[in-house]
Amino acid sequence: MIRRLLVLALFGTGLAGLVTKRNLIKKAYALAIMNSAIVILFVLEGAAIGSDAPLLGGAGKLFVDPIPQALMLTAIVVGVCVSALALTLAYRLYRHFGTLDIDEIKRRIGHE
Amino acid sequence: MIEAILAIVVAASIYAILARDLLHGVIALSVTSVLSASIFFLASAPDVAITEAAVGAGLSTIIFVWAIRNTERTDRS
Amino acid sequence: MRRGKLLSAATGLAAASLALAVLAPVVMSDVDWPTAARDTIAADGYAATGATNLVSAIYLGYRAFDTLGETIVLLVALAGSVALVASTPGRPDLDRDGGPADSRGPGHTDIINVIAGKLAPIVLLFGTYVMLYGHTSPGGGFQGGVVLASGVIFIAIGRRAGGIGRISPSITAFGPRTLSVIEAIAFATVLALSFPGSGAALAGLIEATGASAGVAAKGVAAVGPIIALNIGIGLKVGSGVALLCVMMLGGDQE
Amino acid sequence: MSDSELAMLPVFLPLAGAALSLLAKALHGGAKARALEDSGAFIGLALPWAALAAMLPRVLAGGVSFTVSGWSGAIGIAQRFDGLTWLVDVLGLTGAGAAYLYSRGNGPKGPLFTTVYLIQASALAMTAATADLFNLFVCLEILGLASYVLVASSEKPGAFLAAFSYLAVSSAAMVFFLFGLFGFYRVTGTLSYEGIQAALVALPDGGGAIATMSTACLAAAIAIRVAVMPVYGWLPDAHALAPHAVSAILSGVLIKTPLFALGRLLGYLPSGQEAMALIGSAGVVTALAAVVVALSQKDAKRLLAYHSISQIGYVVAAWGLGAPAAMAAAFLHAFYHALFKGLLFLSVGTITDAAGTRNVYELRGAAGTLGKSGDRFRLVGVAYAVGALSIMALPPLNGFASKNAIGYLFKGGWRYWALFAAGACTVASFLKLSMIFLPARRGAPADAAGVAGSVPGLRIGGTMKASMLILASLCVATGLFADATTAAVSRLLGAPPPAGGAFTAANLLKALQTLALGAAVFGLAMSKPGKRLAAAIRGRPRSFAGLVMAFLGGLAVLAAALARFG
Repeated sequence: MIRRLLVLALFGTGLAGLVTKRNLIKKAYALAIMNSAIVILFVLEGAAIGSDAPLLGGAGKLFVDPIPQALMLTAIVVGVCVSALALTLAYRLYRHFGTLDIDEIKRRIGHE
Repeated sequence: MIEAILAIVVAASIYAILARDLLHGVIALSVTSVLSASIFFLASAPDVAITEAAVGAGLSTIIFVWAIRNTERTDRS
Repeated sequence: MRRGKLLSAATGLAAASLALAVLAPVVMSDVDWPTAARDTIAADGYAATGATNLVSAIYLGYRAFDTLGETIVLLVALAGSVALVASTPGRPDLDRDGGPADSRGPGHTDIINVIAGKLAPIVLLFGTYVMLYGHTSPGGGFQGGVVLASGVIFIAIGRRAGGIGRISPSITAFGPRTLSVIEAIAFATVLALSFPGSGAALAGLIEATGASAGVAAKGVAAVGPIIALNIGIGLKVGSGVALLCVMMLGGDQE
Repeated sequence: MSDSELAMLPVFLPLAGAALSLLAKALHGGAKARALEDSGAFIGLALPWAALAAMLPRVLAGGVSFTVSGWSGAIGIAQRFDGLTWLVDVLGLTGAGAAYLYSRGNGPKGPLFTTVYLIQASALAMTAATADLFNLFVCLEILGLASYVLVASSEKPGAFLAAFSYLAVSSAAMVFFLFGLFGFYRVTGTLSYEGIQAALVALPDGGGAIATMSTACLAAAIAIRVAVMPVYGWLPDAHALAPHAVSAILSGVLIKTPLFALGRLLGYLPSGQEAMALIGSAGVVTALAAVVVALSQKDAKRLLAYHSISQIGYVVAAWGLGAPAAMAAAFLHAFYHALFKGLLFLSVGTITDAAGTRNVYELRGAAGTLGKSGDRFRLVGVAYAVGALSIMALPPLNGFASKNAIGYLFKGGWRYWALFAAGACTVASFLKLSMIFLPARRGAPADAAGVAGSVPGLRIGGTMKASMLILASLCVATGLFADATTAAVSRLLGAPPPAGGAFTAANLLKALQTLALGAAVFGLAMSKPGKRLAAAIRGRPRSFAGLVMAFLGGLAVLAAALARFG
C-alpha cells in the first residue's frame, strides 16, 4: 500500500516537473523519473507472488514473476535512449539560442 | 526496508526537479538510480538491478553530465 | 514573478491530480498478481531455451523480438544523437577543454588517465563475462555491452595520457571507425539471429557439429541461440555506446 | 518458407536494408558505401512488395495468426497478418518509397538517413501486424525515436524544438501506455490481445475499473501519435519544419499506422467500442477545427500540416464507427491522403525551396520559378494541381471518392454537416495556397525574395520528378477506378461491397456545392477582417505545458466517459 502510494508520488513528481519546469534538461530529468516510477511499480508488484529470483537451480524455490522483469529491461533501455536524444536536442537548442528555457526559445523562434 | 528506500528515492527525485544547480540534480538522479537498483535487488530482480545500475547510474549520468558541461549549470527559470 | 510561480505550481498540481485520478484505480487495486505465466516458464522455460536465468529465457527466447526492437531503439537514439552533436556548427574542440579527465588540472589528470588505461583490460574482461554468462546468471548482452563500452572509454582516456605505447596496441585499435564497423556487423548478426527459424537452425547446426565431433552437445545446442544473441547484442550495444561517449569526449575527429 | 516467416518479411527486409546501410555509414563514403546504401534501400523498400504479393492469397483466405518464432502463445509475441495488416503495409510502402525517391534529389541524404528511414519503414510493418501489447509499445517507441531523429535532420532550430516537444510529450504518454499495460497484465496475466480478451471475459466484472482506466491510458497514448484533437499540438511544427521527404512520410503514413493498430487493439477490449466512438467524435471536431486554423496560416508547409490534422480527422471519424464498411472508408481516405498529401508536401516543398520563401501571401509566380530551376514542363506544378484537386475532393480524383464514402456513413447527422463545412474550408484553403501560381506582382518586394531572378541553387532532379509523377498518377488512377479500389479494399477488410458508385449525380452536385461554398469562404478569408482574424488565430498562445495538459485533459475525459459507460 505504502509502496504503491510512493510510486504514484514518484510519478506525480516527474509529471509535475515536466509540466512546470521550463528548463529543457529538467524536462529530461522529469521523463527519467516518470520512467523509473513505472519500472519500480512493475518489479515490486511482480515480486508479490514469490520470494526467489527467477534463476533455476535448487529445489523448492518460489519464483517471482520473471515477465515484468524482462519487460522492464526493455523499458529502462528505452528510457535512457529517450534521455540521450532529448539531451542532444537540448544541446543543439542551447548552442543556437544560448538558453535552455523552452518558453524563451519558443518566443525567439516565433520572432525569426 | 523497501518502503524506506523508496521514500528516499521520492525525496531525491523531488530535489532533482527543484534544484537550481543542474549538476546537483544529476547527482540526486544517479542516487535514485543506485537506490532503485538496490530495491530491485531486494525484490529478487537481479537482472533489472544490474541494468539499472549500468544504465541509470552509469550511462545516463554520463550523458546528463555531458549535456550540463556543454550548456549551463543553473536552471535560471 | 510571484504570480507566475503560483500559476506554475497550480498547473503542476492540476497535472498530477488529473493523472493520479486515472492511474489510482490501476495502481491501487488489490487484484492478485497472476501466476500462470510464471508457472509456465518455471516448468518449460529451461527445456525450451536452455537458459537457467528465466529472465534471459524471456528476454532472449520467448520475447526476443521485443529485444530486437529495443536494440533498434538504441541504434536510432545513439546514431541520431551522434549525428546531431557532430553536425553542430562551430563546435569547440572538446578534446581540449572538455572531457571528464581534464577537469581537475594537469597533475591529477595524468594519474587518473594512466589508471584508467591500466584498468581497461580488466573492465573489458568483466564486460565479456557479463555478456557471455547471461543465460545462467544475472546480466547479459546489454549490461555486458555497457560495461564493455566503459572499457573502451577507459582506453580512450588512457590513450590521452601518453599515447598508444602504454596499453597493448591491439586494444587501442578501437577507433570510431572500427567501432562503427563492429556496430554494423553486430547489428546484422542480431538481426539474422532474430529472424524466425534462424534460432532453431543454429541450434541444429551446433548439435550436428557436436555430434560429428563425438560430443553430446544437447544442452549447448538449446542455449546456443541465446549465447549468440547475447554476444551480438553485447557488441552492438558496446560499440554504439562507446561511439557516443567517444564523440562526447571529443574524439570524433580522427 | 512458412506462412509465419513470410509474414515477417515486410518487417525484416527493411531491417536488412538498414543493416547494409549502417555498414555503408561505417565505411565513410566511397563507391562501395554508395552501392551498399543503394542496395539497402532497394531491399528495404522494393522487395517487401514481393512479400506482400506472396501474402495476398493467404490474406484473402482469412489471414494468418502466429507467434514470432513459434514460441508458446502465453508468453510469446502474437502477430496477426490479415487484410488490414496487408493494406496498412501497402499504405506504408507506397508513402515510404515515393518519399525516399524524392529524398535522393532534395535531401536529406547519407547512409544514416537511409538507415533510420528504413528502420521506420520496418517499424510501420511491425506496428501493423502486432497483436501483443508490449510489442506494440516497442513498435511505437521505434516509430517515435525514428521520427524525432528524422524531424531534427532538417537542422533548423525550430525543428530541434519541434522534435524535443514531440519527444517529451509522447514519451510521457508512453509511460501512461505502460501503466495501461500494467493494468491489463495484472488482471489477465498475459500480453496478447486474444489472451487479454479471453481472460477479461472470464472475469465476473470484466476487469472493472482497472480495465476501463487501462483502456483509456492505452488509447490516449496512441491518440497522440495520430494527432487527433486535443492532442494534436506537436504536429504542425514537426511536420512543417522537417525535410520535405520526411514531412511527406510523417503526414502520409506515420499518423495513420498507429490509428489502425489502435483499432485492432480496441477491438479486443470490453470498452473498446465506446472508446472508438468517442475518439471518432473527436475526429469530426478535429476535421473542422484544424481546417479553420489551416486557412489562417501563412507558412505554406504549416498550412499543409494543419490540413493533415484535418484530414486525419475524417479518417478517425469513420474509423470510430468500427464496422467493417466504415473501416474500409477510413482506410481508403487514409491511403488516398497518403498519396495526395505526400504529393502536396513534395511539390509545395520543391516550389518554396526554389522560390526561397514559404510565405503564402508573398510567394507569387511559382510556375516561372519552377522553369528556372530545371522543371521545363512544370511537372511539379501539375503534381501540385493533382494533389490540390484531390484534397479538395473534386472528381475524378481520389479524394472525391473517399470523402464521399465517409460522408455517406454519416448521412443526415451533425457529423455530416460538420464534415461538409470542413470540406468547404479545405477548398478555400487550397484556393489560397494556389495563389502562389498567380503571376508575380510588378515591382512587389516578392521579386527580391527570389521569384524574378535570384533562385537559390535548387535543381529539380529526375528522382524528385519521378516520385511526384508516381504519386500523381496513383492519385488519378485511384480516382478514375475508385469503384474498383473501393471494392477491393472492402473485400480485404471483410466489408460488404458498397452499394452505389462514386460518380453519382448527388455526389457530383455535392462537389459543386462544396466548391461554391469554398470559394465564398476563400473570399471572406482574403478580405481585411478575414486576414485580421487569421493573424489572431495564428498568434494564439501555444506552449509546451499546454501540450501536456491537453493530453491529460483528453485522457481524463476519455476515462470519465468510459467509466460512465462501464
